[in-house]
Amino acid sequence: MQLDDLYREVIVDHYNHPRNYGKPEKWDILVEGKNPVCGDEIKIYISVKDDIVSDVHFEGKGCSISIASASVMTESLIGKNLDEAKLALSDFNQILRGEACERCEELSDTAAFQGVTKFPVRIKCALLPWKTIESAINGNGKS
Amino acid sequence: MQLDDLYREVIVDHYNHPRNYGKPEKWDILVEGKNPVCGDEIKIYISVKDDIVSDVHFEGKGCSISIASASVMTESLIGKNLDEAKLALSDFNQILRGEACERCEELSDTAAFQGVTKFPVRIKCALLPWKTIESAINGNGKS
Amino acid sequence: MPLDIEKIKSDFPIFRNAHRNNKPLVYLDSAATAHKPQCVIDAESRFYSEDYGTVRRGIYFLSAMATEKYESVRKQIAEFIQAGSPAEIVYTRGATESINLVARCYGESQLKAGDEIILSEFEHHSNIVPWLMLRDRIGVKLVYVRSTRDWRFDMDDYADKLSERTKIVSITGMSNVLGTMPDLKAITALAHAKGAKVHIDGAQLVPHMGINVKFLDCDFLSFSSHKMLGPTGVGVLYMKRELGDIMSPWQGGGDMIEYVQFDGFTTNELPYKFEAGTPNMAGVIGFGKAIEYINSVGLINIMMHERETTEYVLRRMLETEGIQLYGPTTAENRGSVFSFNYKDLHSHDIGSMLDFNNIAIRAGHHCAQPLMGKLGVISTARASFYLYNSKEDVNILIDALQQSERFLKNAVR
Amino acid sequence: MPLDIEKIKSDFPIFRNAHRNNKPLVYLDSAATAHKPQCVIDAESRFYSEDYGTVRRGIYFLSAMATEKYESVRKQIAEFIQAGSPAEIVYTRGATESINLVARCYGESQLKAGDEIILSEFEHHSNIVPWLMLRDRIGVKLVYVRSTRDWRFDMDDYADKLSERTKIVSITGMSNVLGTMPDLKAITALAHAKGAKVHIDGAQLVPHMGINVKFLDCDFLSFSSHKMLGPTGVGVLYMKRELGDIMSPWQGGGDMIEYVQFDGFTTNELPYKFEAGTPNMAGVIGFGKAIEYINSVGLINIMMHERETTEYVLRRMLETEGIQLYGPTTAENRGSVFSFNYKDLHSHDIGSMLDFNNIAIRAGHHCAQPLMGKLGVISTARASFYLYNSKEDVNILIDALQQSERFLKNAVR
Ligand SMILES: Cc1ncc(COP(=O)(O)O)c(C=O)c1O
Ligand SMILES: Cc1ncc(COP(=O)(O)O)c(C=O)c1O
Repeated sequence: MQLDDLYREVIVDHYNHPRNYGKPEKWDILVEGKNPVCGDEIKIYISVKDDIVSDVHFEGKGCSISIASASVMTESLIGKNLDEAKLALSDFNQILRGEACERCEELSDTAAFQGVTKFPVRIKCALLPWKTIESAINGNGKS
Repeated sequence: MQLDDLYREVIVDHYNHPRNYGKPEKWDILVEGKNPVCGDEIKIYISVKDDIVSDVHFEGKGCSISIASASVMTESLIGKNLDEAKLALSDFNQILRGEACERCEELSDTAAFQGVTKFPVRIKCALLPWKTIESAINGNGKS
Repeated sequence: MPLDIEKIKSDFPIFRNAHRNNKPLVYLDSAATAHKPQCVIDAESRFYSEDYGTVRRGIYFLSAMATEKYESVRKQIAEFIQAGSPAEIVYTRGATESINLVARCYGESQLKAGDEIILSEFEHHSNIVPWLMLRDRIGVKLVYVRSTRDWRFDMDDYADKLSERTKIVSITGMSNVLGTMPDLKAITALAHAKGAKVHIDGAQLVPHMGINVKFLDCDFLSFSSHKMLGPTGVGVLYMKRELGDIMSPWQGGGDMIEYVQFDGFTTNELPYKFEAGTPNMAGVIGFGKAIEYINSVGLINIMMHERETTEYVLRRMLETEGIQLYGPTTAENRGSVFSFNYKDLHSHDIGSMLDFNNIAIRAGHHCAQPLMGKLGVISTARASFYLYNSKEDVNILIDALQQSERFLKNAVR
Repeated sequence: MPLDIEKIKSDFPIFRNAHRNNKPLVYLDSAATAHKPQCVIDAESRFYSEDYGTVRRGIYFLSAMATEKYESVRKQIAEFIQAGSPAEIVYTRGATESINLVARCYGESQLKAGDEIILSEFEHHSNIVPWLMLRDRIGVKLVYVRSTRDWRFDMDDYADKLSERTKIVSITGMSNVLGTMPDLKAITALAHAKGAKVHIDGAQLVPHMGINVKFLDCDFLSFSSHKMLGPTGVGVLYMKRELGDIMSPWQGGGDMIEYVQFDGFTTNELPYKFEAGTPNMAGVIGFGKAIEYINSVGLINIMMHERETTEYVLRRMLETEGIQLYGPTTAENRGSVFSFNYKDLHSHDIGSMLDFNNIAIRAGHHCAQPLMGKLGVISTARASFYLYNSKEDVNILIDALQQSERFLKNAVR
């Protein structure tokens, strides 16, 4: 077990330079999530155009893993239609359960989170953004 | 540790032939005691004349140790005045605490209970009659 | 497969160590508590020596490992009793705490004055007093199902007493005094037909027969680790998930909460909602090993062995003059626990006499005073058997009994 | 006498066994749970292997021996905290259960709507949530004493808030987040002058400083075995005898009763009134050994060692650029537990980075969410020390912290 397993280069990069961070001027759906164990909080702003996720931004407090995970998530979802987004979500859950994932080559930034599975306490950190957006993808967000 | 320590000849004798057993025709004080752990029950009938314990009888259900203890107690108390009875009570408590007792030679039947101290669960059995009569000696019995 | 008792005994260090007066230990009090195989003892020591850390809270290796082990036992337990999910398994101190939890957290939040709770006359104090306390607080009514004349659970009486007012039926799976095993499947089905919930006191049943909560469809189940080869201070409450959700929380404190503010709190998800404070981690891990050991011997083999023991004990006790046996006299639906008296000896004297032969039995009311009243005695002697007991143990018991009476009665004559 | 840390470490097998990546374990989470010396581990194993039997109930040798050992630990505990009698010592699962017991059994039976309970802002969830639950049930009011700006207990604010309405004051002896130690003697005296009872949450205090309940004259005291070198699943509630007598019982079941009938029961004498069901016998016996170990090292030596450690940690933390320490910055009336953050790293990242160096610290809200709010953070890292920690451990911590930041921040730049 190596520290590098947890802090892959990709993760450290996204943590130090989070993509799509901050509150956008407008959005269609806002979802919020919390992790009571460490007090982390996240807000995710989603825009949808013609059934395509046209934009995702996020704000919040969190550890490197949850920030990086959110950052990677925004990049991975933008441009996807609803079905593709659902697929990405289930892929990520699969990776975090430590299961093999066929599409992982394609999702290279997402795949970097594989190492997190060796650190059970941190899995929740990585999942927070994805758990939070789940309701929006299933249509329960408030706009 | 020998079984004989618990079942001294004196004890077995008193158990098989309890002295002063049964309800007398009249009495001055009646006290009742119970041991919730084993369900044992005892009734003690006491007569007092000119500040002397003139008679003690008992009835009840109990194991050999508590029956023998009650039997020995009746014999030991009859004829004593109040102060002597209190002394006998404290002697018995002393013996059951496993402490040395100067007067033990005199109280030979009482002293047979020394062996009970090696069997902590049975101490309560031996003490039941004496605990029960305590209140009467202190003047709280109902007549 | 018949059990190799010598082999099994050798797994339990107590049988090597507890000789007295040159006599090996004949342990006939497993209904009170069971002895531990070496692997259980070692599991606890190893946990403390190599892997110890707090569960659920820490971010470091020891804590993560401890959490994993601790939670994996929950899965083991769920499988052992066929629960739907580990979330339905709550760790407690023992069966007693489990029953109190149901009475408090389900009883207080879901029942109201006038509602009825059905118990049997066989119940252990731990399955009576919590309900009496609930009655004293909210005014429910306790109704007791009679026993039949051959000391079975009276199904007709139960059917009569069951009504729309019945909200909880709480019944022992096996009497710790008489060995009686009520028909839990039928009891549960009848209760459900009236809309009542069913709690099973599995303290005696589960160690000896296991249980299948899915098959029975019971709503709650309580049992203790220490009676099934595991460490002390650990018990289980199984509850159906949807019931756990509506119940009020048990104790307040760390881990059972989601958020706490100075003026309010929200509860954690199941099963943590009912687990406040640092738990008995080492005990739980040892309990996992105990279940593993039972599985490796094979529950079915244990059951068959105890069935044989039961038949043998019944035969010997019924044929021995002077033994007064209480409880069912046939082995059907009966556990290997036997209450008896011998001639006119007091149970305490029997206990002490046998103890001198290094035979450990129980004497007293067995935490079932109301049942003693029904039996018309103030106390009984009780011998109970488990996987490590042989037929030879039965013979030693009966022989020693007969000697005892001679000793106590003839000594001075 | 200064402690020989190498010698002490060698008493704890975990330090021999938990090396990782060739690095020895630096355990800085004793405020969560402490490790166990070999003698404690052995005491439990030996009990199971040689002397195991149920307590209080059996008439045979093993049971009598077990009872004697189990009850002798009660005497040891009474002496350790200077209680008047073993009857004032109730065994629980841990501090959390102890506090719940007070809130339920004293709170529900003696308090009424409108009565006030005073807590501090430093309290652990386990000393908040039980009182919130009591409030929700009977309508008492919770009042929190502020902390001063240097994170001490604000005596003035306390004196202001204390009134005839105050019925219970429940205060931690040592904050598990900040190390703050309120003046318990003064707090108790003031409370008693108003007729309020005082409960001390000694979970952190007792393992490190001991306590003298006679001197303090507090009414209740809670603490846990597992934080003071003992087994998991054992705790203590000390209560003044006359309070124990008027409180309602806790759980119902075996041993807490005197008589049970189908329609009522009477309770046993203290302390058994509060101890239903088969207890954690092995845990209690191990706890006795832990107290023996602490006594043999000498509580005063442990205190002096921790005082030195505290001074050293404070110096190092305050001089190290980027460490933000929360809590008192002087060693007076302060325990050796230190919450901090480092630069802009999240506490979880600090925890993981240190874990890679086999340094175990805690990260999160430490079961004190309300206090986190006061500190204005969502979480902190926390290092806590005990008798087996050396100054070298402090140096390793600070060095590793500094490396961590370089790793996480510079890795990609
Ligand atoms: C039938 C029954 N129920 C409940 C209990 C209580 O179990 P425990 O003492 O482990 O809490 C026992 C054992 O004493 C029992 O035999
Ligand atoms: C101050 C304080 N109170 C109470 C507790 C609860 O102790 P336990 O988890 O052992 O019940 C703790 C420890 O977690 C604590 O630090």
